[in-house]
Amino acid sequence: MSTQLSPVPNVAPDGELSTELLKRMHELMVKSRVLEERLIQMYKQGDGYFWIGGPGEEAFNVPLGLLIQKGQGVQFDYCHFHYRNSGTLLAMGADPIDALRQMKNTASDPYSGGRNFCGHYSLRKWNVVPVSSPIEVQYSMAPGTALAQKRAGGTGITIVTGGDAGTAEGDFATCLVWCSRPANPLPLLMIVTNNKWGISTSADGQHGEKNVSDRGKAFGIRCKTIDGNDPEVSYREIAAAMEYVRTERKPFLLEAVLSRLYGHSSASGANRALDEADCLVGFEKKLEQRKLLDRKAADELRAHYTQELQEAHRRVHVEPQPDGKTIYDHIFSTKDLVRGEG
Amino acid sequence: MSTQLSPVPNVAPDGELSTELLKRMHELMVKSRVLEERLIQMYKQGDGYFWIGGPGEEAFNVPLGLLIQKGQGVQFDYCHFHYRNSGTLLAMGADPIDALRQMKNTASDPYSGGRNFCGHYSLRKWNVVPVSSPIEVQYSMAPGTALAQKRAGGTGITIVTGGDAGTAEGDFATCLVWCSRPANPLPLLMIVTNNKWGISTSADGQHGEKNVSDRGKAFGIRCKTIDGNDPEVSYREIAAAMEYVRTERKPFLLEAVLSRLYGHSSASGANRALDEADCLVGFEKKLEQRKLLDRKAADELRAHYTQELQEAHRRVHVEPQPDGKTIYDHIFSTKDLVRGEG
Amino acid sequence: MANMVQAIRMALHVAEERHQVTDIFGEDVGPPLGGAFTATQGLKKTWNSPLDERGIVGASIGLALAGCRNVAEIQFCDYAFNTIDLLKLGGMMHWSSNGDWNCPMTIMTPVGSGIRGSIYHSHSFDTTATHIPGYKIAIPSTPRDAYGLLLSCIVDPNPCFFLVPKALMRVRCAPGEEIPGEPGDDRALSKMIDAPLGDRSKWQPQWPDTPDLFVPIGEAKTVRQGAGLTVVSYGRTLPLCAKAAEALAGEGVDAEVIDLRTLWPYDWEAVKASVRKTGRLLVVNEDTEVTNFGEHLIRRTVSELFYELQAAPRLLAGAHVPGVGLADNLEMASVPQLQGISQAMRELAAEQP
Amino acid sequence: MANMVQAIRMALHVAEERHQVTDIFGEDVGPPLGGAFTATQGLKKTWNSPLDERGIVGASIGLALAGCRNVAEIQFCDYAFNTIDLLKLGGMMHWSSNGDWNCPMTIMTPVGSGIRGSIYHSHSFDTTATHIPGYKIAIPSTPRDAYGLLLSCIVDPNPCFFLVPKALMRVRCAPGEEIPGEPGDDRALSKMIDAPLGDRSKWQPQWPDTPDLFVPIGEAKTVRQGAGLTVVSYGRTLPLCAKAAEALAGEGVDAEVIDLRTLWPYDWEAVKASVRKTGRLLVVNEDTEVTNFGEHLIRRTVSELFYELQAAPRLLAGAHVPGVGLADNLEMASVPQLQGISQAMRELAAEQP
Ligand SMILES: Cc1ncc(C[n+]2csc(CCOP(=O)(O)OP(=O)(O)O)c2C)c(N)n1
Ligand SMILES: Cc1ncc(C[n+]2csc(CCOP(=O)(O)OP(=O)(O)O)c2C)c(N)n1
Ligand SMILES: [Mg+2]
Ligand SMILES: [Mg+2]
Repeated sequence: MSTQLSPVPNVAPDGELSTELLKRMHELMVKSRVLEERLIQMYKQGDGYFWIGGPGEEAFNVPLGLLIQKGQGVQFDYCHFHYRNSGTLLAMGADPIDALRQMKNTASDPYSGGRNFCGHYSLRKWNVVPVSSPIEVQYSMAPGTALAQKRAGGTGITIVTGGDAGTAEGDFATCLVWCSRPANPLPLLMIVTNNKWGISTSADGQHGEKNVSDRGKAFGIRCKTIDGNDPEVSYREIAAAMEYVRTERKPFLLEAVLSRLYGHSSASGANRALDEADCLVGFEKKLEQRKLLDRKAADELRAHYTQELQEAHRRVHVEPQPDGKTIYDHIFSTKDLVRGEG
Repeated sequence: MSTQLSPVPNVAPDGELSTELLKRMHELMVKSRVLEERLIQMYKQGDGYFWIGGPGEEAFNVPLGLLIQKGQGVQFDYCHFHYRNSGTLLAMGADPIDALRQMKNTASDPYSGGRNFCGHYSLRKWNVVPVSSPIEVQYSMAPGTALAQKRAGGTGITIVTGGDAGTAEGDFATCLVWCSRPANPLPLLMIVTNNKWGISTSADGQHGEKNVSDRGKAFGIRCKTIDGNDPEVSYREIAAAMEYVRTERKPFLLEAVLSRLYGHSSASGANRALDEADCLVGFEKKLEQRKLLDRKAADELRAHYTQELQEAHRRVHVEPQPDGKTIYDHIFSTKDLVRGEG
Repeated sequence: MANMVQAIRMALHVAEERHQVTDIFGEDVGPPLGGAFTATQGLKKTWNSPLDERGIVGASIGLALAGCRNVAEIQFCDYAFNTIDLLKLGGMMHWSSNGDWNCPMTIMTPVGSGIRGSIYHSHSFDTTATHIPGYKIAIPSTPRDAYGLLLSCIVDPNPCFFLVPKALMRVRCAPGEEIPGEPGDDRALSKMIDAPLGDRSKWQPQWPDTPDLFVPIGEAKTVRQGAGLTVVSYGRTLPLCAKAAEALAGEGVDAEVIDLRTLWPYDWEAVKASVRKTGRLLVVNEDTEVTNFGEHLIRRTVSELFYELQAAPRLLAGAHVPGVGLADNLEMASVPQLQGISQAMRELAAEQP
Repeated sequence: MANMVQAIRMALHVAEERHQVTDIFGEDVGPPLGGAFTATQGLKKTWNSPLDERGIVGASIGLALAGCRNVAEIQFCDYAFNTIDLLKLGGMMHWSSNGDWNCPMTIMTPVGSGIRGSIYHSHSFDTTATHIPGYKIAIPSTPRDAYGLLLSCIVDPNPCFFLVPKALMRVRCAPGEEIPGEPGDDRALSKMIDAPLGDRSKWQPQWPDTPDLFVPIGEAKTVRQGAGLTVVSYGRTLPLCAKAAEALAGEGVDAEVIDLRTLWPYDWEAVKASVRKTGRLLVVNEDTEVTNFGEHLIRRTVSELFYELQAAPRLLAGAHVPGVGLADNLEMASVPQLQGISQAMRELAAEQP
């Protein structure tokens, strides 16, 4: 069941990231942007009923995925994600075609067998717990996996992600309360991706907090608000936060301010927002200035993945849908899978 | 429908309280202590199935009651209480015999007609919304009455009370979020009576916060933690907090640290806790030192109310119980009472 | 002719203009969106709440207790399941205070399947709502009923659930079923009250002059007379039952179809009279079938009309599975569809001891 | 002889010693109290949670996903109504992941009336629980069944509800119904496993050596054979049904009484066989009667056994009111009592077309 422990990069907040890492991040950001564009296209072509995802969040989600200790069981990181973490999954090594399968709700969709919306990942082999549509519930569940990890010892931690508007739900407070109990502080990295919107509702009128992350202070939880549109900042800050949580076995609340590039979801049209900063454009500009990337290479990279996903789409297009009779499958489990049975 | 506006006392935090006020507070504290003792006795004599109340909280609950703008409708204060506010009701002018009626669940119980537990007050004529057993739900409802008052203008405010352990429920966070929205801050006085216990569970292991009131800071809510065992401090601080909420039309979070003198409820025996400070003893000592009270007068006062409540008990003892057929009464209302019909 | 969303919008307009509604709120209910389904566009009393259903239900109760008639929206009923305790409290304000308080709020929420909403946008709420005492519960199947039932809920001094079948949001009035005062022409109405795409900051709706039309709570509507069997339904499945009945008439299956319209109180007299006539009852809804409100109707039927029944009463409802799956085949197999309804009607009509 | 609370405590001891239970938690579950009803005294894996039911259910799911068998207590089921969405999610972890994950948790909670718990300590949970797919649901009426059903829930790889009838907490095993290994003498057992009053910091329980006794989920128990009518019940009302049946035997009313014991899956074969024999069915529970699990049993009975019924099947359940009132008369009038049960049995036995 176990997978190799990926080394925990120990980067000081001001430390330089290697050229190789920067390039790896850039490639993954391109890859996940292209994936989202393909998913949106599928929706607009009627190859799927609903799209939701994370275009604009790549600068944060990709580093997050690279830093996760991927594997199964308490010695690895548990991931309680929401519906915008496709970049994280790709960085963890997921094959983008599987995202297309969930988009097209084919029987071959490895995350839900065509039962759930796109972006609703679930992979036991990597501790990715089923993403569910109800906002914020993952924050109430996360303390449970973190409790198991605290008891087990080691460096495995629990990571939970969600948006800014969702922090108004009681579950966010539940997570703050449960992970900071003096009786048993938990190795839990609480992440809030703040895109300043909840569907059509602007954050301005709704949040008395200056920073969402300020809410951790009263509980003695370490917290920080960072520029989630900068992949280098994101990588360093996530690494530092994880380092703290892994070694101190205490919680950390990290807020990343970032962009929402295609609106909330297909329900709001999934059209490109022109007033939002594009982290990919910004990062490429930097890399070009530093001579780590030239336009041509960047265009080729994009073309390469566009092509790859086009072919993937063609394949998925003809894959069979689940049969109606299967709705009764897997209501009850005969095996205790999470306890190592089969 | 409307009642006289009681004047809003404008006391500076360090202002002196008049002798008359101190004596009035003392008398009401004695009265409500004797009421609770009577209720406990009724329980122990089998004259009621369950006791819960506020003995030990008189130093805070009595001033609170004296400072409430009592009446019906948005120009008066709305009270979203929990089950320990008997001292507040007495200070507002409630007749203690009615508490005995609810304890004995007689048909004459004006708060619930014998349907609800003792201490579960409800009085529309004074804006006391029905107290319910589920912990913390009042914090989710309070913003609603405060919204109506904000719109109406004037000096009416909403007051919500609850315990320390209950702040772990999401509803407490809901109240913080809703009353501090930049779009519409609310005239809401959030009160937490911190007795350091949730039934048998000590606060130590459960609260990462140094003070519960710190949780208001992130939202820009004014907050303060005070000694709820001192009636003079309580009166001044409640008055100051109310003054702010009434005039600024903004929220305030007030935490009062105080004692639980007879344990959680009859479920835990309702026996006198010897390790808790008694606010009444402390206050009487002070008054005696200042020559505002002598032992004899204090004893007579106590004897007077003991006698009064003994007689009340005798009367209630023989009052009829509600008839079984009445369970179907008042499921639906034919009149819009809260909108002035009948 | 108005569709259901437009009908709801017009009712809310009338309510805020003439019936003292002070607040119409919930997630994305106010500008710029005006509701996930556009039901609250162009109104005056709308505002956007925090993303917090407990806060929404709590605020609705608080506003009601302060004498403010309000309509609180839960964006999808699927997201009301963390508020059942608060809903129960709202339903007992009058009862627990022994008649001292009342709670004039309306909880409006889209229900059911039909838009490929997958696991968490396809829930039904009829079973849950009918198990909470103290509420009046409406679930329209036509725009006109939506208009008239919503107004009845709003002026009622008691808490009400107004359940809106997602699948019927865009369905238009049948001829003769218009809302009095609305322009007959769809485009004309749309121009008047549908917000434009793009910038809406300057847009003002022009409301047609529609009357106070109150569809009484507790009154069912018989949408088709018949002597062969009684079909009781509501919401998304009602039009399917009516359609099936028309189609089967040719085969000599003569179904009486009743649109219950309100689930509490419900029109028992109408159901009873029909079952007395036909001796056969089929209840159709799309909530999961175990512990389902349709089973209450069947229980009451057998306890009062057992000896007048000519065949076993039936329930056709949603499959008892954790959710409605996204894929076409999965949704189709999970909740009643036209074919299954016709099949059940055929079988019941033909059933012989 | 053990009472139900002691039986639960012994089962939890066996579970933490031999069945890898890692966490038994909830409000006041750990020392010093050991549970509002003392069900968790003296155990090793207990701890006190924050006062937050959503956190309790969420942590239970999270622990289960991390492979930790756990028992999470909601102090009263009345306080689970703000967690229905989380409970639904727990029930669909396996299904929504298409079989990839499972969720081995047990939610334990006291249910029902009988202790003058007033409006918010008297709720039932059978209707709500049976409407949430993905759970196995147990509700014992004897200490031995409590012991055996709790162990079955704990070792099950699926989420389970273990509902404990408050009114039966202190009821002792009937002779012959003991838990193997427990001392026959009540005082002896109490000395071994009941925490002393006052300071408990040094107290250590002495656990009797009780075996792995698994009462299978899905198997009802016929507590009285009879040919005249079938009475299906569970929880608090079951012993009342059995008592009434004994008393009525003299009058020639020969009732078969079935203790359903588990509500999902439930033992349909046992119910069917009995109704086939008697032709008459009475279902008794104390949840409010509108959209009630008993109505599901009646619906299934009429859909499968209609032509074998000799009388209209009946439900005797709680009154459809917002809560159980505190006063004696109010509680008595709100939920089934011995007399009403006897009356219903008499009437059903005598009913002629
Ligand atoms: C409990 C719940 N309420 C409402 C919704 C509908 N909804 C889906 S996404 C969303 C906005 C979420 O905003 P935020 O938390 O900021 O995350 P973002 O989508 O902006 O990343 C809402 C209201 C939901 N899915 N769940
Ligand atoms: C939602 C809910 N959960 C659990 C309970 C059971 N209960 C009643 S009082 C109480 C402790 C409350 O502690 P705190 O909030 O500190 O108030 P206190 O009683 O100490 O004044 C608990 C757990 C309840 N009434 N409601
Ligand atoms: Mg957002
Ligand atoms: Mg306390």
